[in-house]
Amino acid sequence: MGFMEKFFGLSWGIHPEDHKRPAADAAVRVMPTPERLYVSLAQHLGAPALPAVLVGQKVAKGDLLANPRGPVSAAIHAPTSGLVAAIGEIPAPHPSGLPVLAVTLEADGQDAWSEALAACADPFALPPDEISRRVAAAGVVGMGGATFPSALKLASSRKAKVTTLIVNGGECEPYLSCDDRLMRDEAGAIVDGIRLMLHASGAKEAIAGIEDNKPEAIAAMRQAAAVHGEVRVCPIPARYPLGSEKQLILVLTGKEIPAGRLPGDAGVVVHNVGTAKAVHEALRFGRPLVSRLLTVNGGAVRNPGNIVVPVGALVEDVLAFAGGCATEPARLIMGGPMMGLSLPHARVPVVKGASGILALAGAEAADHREEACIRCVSCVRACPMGLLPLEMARHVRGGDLEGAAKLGLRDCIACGCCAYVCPAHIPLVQYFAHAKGALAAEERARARAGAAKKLAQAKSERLAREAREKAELAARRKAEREAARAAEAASSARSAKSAAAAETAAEGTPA
Amino acid sequence: MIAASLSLTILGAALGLVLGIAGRFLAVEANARVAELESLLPGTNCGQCGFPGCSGAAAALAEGHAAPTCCPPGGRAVARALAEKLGVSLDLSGVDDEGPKLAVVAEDLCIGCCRCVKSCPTDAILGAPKQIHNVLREACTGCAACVEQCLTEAILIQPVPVSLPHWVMPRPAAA
Amino acid sequence: MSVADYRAVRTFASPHAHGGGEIRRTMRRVQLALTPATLFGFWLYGWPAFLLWLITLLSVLVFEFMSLRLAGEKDAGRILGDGSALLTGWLLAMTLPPWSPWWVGTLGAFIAIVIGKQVFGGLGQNVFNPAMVARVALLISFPLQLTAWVAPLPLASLAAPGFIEGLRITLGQIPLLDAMTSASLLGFAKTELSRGVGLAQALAAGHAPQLSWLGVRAGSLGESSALLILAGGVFLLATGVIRWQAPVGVLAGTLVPAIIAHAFAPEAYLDAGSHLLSGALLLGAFFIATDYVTSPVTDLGKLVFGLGVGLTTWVIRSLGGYPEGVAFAILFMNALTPIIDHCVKPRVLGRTWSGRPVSLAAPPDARGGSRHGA
Amino acid sequence: MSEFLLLLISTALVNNVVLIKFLGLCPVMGVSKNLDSALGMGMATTFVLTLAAAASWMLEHWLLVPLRLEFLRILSFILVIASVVQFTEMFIRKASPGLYRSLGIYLPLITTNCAVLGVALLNVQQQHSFFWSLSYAFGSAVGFTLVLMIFAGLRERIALARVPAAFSGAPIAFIAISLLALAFMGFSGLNV
Repeated sequence: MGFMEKFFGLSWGIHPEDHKRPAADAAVRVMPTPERLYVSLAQHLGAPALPAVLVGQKVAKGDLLANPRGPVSAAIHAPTSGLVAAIGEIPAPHPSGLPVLAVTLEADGQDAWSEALAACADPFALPPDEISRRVAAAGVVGMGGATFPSALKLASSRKAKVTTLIVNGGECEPYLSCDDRLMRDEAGAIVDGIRLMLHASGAKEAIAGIEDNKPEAIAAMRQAAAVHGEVRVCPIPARYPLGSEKQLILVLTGKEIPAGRLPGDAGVVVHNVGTAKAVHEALRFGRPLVSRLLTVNGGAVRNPGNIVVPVGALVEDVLAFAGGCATEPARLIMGGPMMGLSLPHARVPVVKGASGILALAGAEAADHREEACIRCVSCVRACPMGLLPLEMARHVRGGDLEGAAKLGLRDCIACGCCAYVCPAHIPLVQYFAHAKGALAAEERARARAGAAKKLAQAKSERLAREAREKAELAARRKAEREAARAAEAASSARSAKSAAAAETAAEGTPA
Repeated sequence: MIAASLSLTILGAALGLVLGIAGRFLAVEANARVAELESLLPGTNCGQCGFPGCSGAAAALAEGHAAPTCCPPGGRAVARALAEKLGVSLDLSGVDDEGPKLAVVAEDLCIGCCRCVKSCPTDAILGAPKQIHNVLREACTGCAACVEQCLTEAILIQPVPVSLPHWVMPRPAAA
Repeated sequence: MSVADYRAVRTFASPHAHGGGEIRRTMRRVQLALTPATLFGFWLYGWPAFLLWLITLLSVLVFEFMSLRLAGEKDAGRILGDGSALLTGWLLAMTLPPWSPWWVGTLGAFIAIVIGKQVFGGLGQNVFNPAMVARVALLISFPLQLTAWVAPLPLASLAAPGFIEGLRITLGQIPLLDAMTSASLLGFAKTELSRGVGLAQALAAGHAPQLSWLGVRAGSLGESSALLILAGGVFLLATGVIRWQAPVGVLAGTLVPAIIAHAFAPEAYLDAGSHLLSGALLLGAFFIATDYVTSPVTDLGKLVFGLGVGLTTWVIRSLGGYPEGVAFAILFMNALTPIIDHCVKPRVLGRTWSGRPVSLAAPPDARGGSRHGA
Repeated sequence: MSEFLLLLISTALVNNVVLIKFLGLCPVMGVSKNLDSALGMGMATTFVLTLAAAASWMLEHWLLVPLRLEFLRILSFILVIASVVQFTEMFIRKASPGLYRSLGIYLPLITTNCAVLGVALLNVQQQHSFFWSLSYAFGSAVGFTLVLMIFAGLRERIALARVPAAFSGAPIAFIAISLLALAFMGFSGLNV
């Protein structure tokens, strides 16, 4: 295989300790629905969904809670049956701890599926657009963490005439094993989902890239895909960040996606194995995405493993179900240790994109106590994008955000390789995240200023127009007045004349 | 003596002639710069810089009477753009840019006099006589032109509240 | 234990894992790699060499500590522990004549740490290699002391100074006798050439210092044993502390012109072996040109940097006024490093070398193979 | 040809106009904040230096010497240099407004750049022929540009370094250029 040599010719990426094993081998547990669920309305990339229920309304499991708003958005469904207790702000599963709008569900304990769900015996008979529509109706989003609405991706890949569907079974983040577990346990469902996505996107073949540290998953997927020629399982070397879209495409197809373009432009589209499973569920059983398999792991967790969790369950409850914590966690993370979000506290809800909940014990959690950069260029060698992290951080540190942008800040995928290898413990990703945020804020300010300038111009034009109109009006009035006066004068003159005439006449008449 | 003065005079005259001709051919019109500078300013004519409107500020900048940091609503972004256009180095330490600002009407104080509505350069204040006025978030630039107009001091300039998509990761604390 | 009490103490940015690399470990490894050549130097030049080394290292630590304190650093002790200052002092000591008086080491330490490093802001902020700054400043200020080489007097030999005598030499109480001093090969060749004596005749005359890989010859404290320095360099390469580009560049940059020039005019130009085995070329190639802080960031840049150092060294040695040019060459290329970094950047994935997005039509191999350059 | 090359190396590296002769320090300190404007300044100075050397040679040999007006040398040289600089300024302003702005006050100040007058006077003093004068001026200008570029690169790095407050700005720039001069001293005595 040509791409293998190409891969080994490259030197980017890192080999972190994976910490996957005890958790990956444990059987999947299903978490019972907790009493209250907090279903966030911003669980996907794009605009938050618009609530479609009222407080006090009774819903069944799988009923629509919120409609997508705008072109990039996704529907949200009830993870269990019960009562809508509130629609309001709750802390978001995000480092900032800022509020997010959410629907609070009070579970009735029945967990009864909605009657309205339509199963489909032969979804391959459906036209591709119908499949995309149903996937959209089921609120499926990318399960790898990016949470891009999947239906949109399927429809646009059809438009872009995509030929290859890449299924991401890389799961290169340490600690996480939910995709591994899913592939081992439900390879058949995944392969079915892949074939449905092939049908919907119009791609000819599917390549499932699975890292070679998951031999069981590779075997299971190979077995499930054996009867379907269009689905190929392709082991890839275990290396972080191979699960990243651009890197995965490069390794599997040798194609390099141009900066600022989408994989679709190169005839490729990437979906996660979890998404394939969700598509399968949506099409075969009409079931929307209301729960997900996630990994609970980390040194502080007493009983690590993979758990099926309803969307909206609190992290606190999930950890408690997993057996609680053996020690005080030093850090709570949603997602993997490389790119996951640190949580402000445990009372935040699980969202569709949460691939893991990690409670790291003291020694595991990297504490970036920054020392001076010695320019050892470990970060340059680790960077999968070919950037110069040390130079970018130096510019951000010095306040020169534009300089950092010129060095390629916008190409950074925030994979964290640089900060992972940095011997000076510099929080490089934090520098970049800060700079990206600050640049975006500047961009917004510029757009705002442009809009304000237009408004100000509009106002001054309006004022000028009003003044002109007023002047014109005044002039017209004046003209009218004068005309009136002139007329009056004329008439008065006339009347005076006539009066005079009358007078003279009167005078003429003998008194 | 005569040779000395004569030769220097001729030399000077000749060089002056050459430069005069070159100046004719290589002339650059100066007015374009004022327009360029004005296009970088917010254009709201709020007057916080102390010059008569943004065009006045642009003229002052072009003549070097104003510093690139003269525009408070523009913040660092405008200051940087101006400095780049002017080709001067910039000391941003004097600019207090606490992020975008917004005018907020205190509803219990507003008497609905409509004075602020007229003063707003971007028509961002909605209101009818005798009714509580409201500020359109999207259109308000936080220029504070309305604050002085208000008789009851009901208008406050506040930072735009941070929302989740607009959150900026804090800079790492200095080592 | 409940996680309900958990509160993040601050905003943690990803990644939440770390590979465990440490600056001090890197510094330790370099020091370890220097050890064999240093011990050999002690044996070769006796107690004065050891005392000079000790004084230089102690001075370096004192100056570093004082500078950090003056800069308002509260945790100066911890920063001192990263070993970077120690390494600077060590490298400086390696390049000094072994019987130099104590003040050469102390003054050198002051120049290296204070002027070469701390005024720029400390570790990682300097643009010139501190040890080389000190070495060059000393050479220009005190040419006599800095070229007073001694013939090797191994510790075991009868003529070797004892500890007390060594101490007195280092303290400057015993002036170096002419009989003890000996020219380094490069210095000798330069003097002979300037006297109009051809090299073949000069080197055949018998009083030329002998060259061997083992390095029993006159020279600086740590530069004499080519074999041990090479071993240290290979150790650093094997542990991944340094990359091959800079050392190979330096060696190629000096040896290739040396071979060519020697082939055309053996009378006027030394052969490649003399260039390699005499002076600080190997030390410079493996330990100084590979300094992270003052060399370019990309592999291609490091190669260019190395070639520049090598070529400049050869030019200064063969054509210039100084017999040895490694230190000057390194300072010169240090100065060029920002420009090299400006010109040589890695290719960003999805972009061409010039920074535009790649086109989809061309296959990736047509755009120049591996992403990280040479 | 090879003589010309040797002269170039000797004037650019060995007898560098800035680091060894200490001429033209004002623009070196002033226009070395970033690489692009340093390159622009270097090119402008190269142009002025070469042209002024040619003009002053003609002035010296065709006017001052025949008329025995050597005492007017400095005066008339300054006159010529000033006109060349004025011309360059007009040209740059027209051709590259961005460069014109980034060079700022330092562009007209090339007039008082002692390297320009110094090289013209050295040419006279050392009785160079016309082409030798040109080459000498060009070599010096290349050396000037080289130092300006190197120094600009260094300053771009130092600008973002954590230099202690007492040393930031001009002090650290002077320290850096002194260390650069140390490096250039290695070329002294280069036999070319």
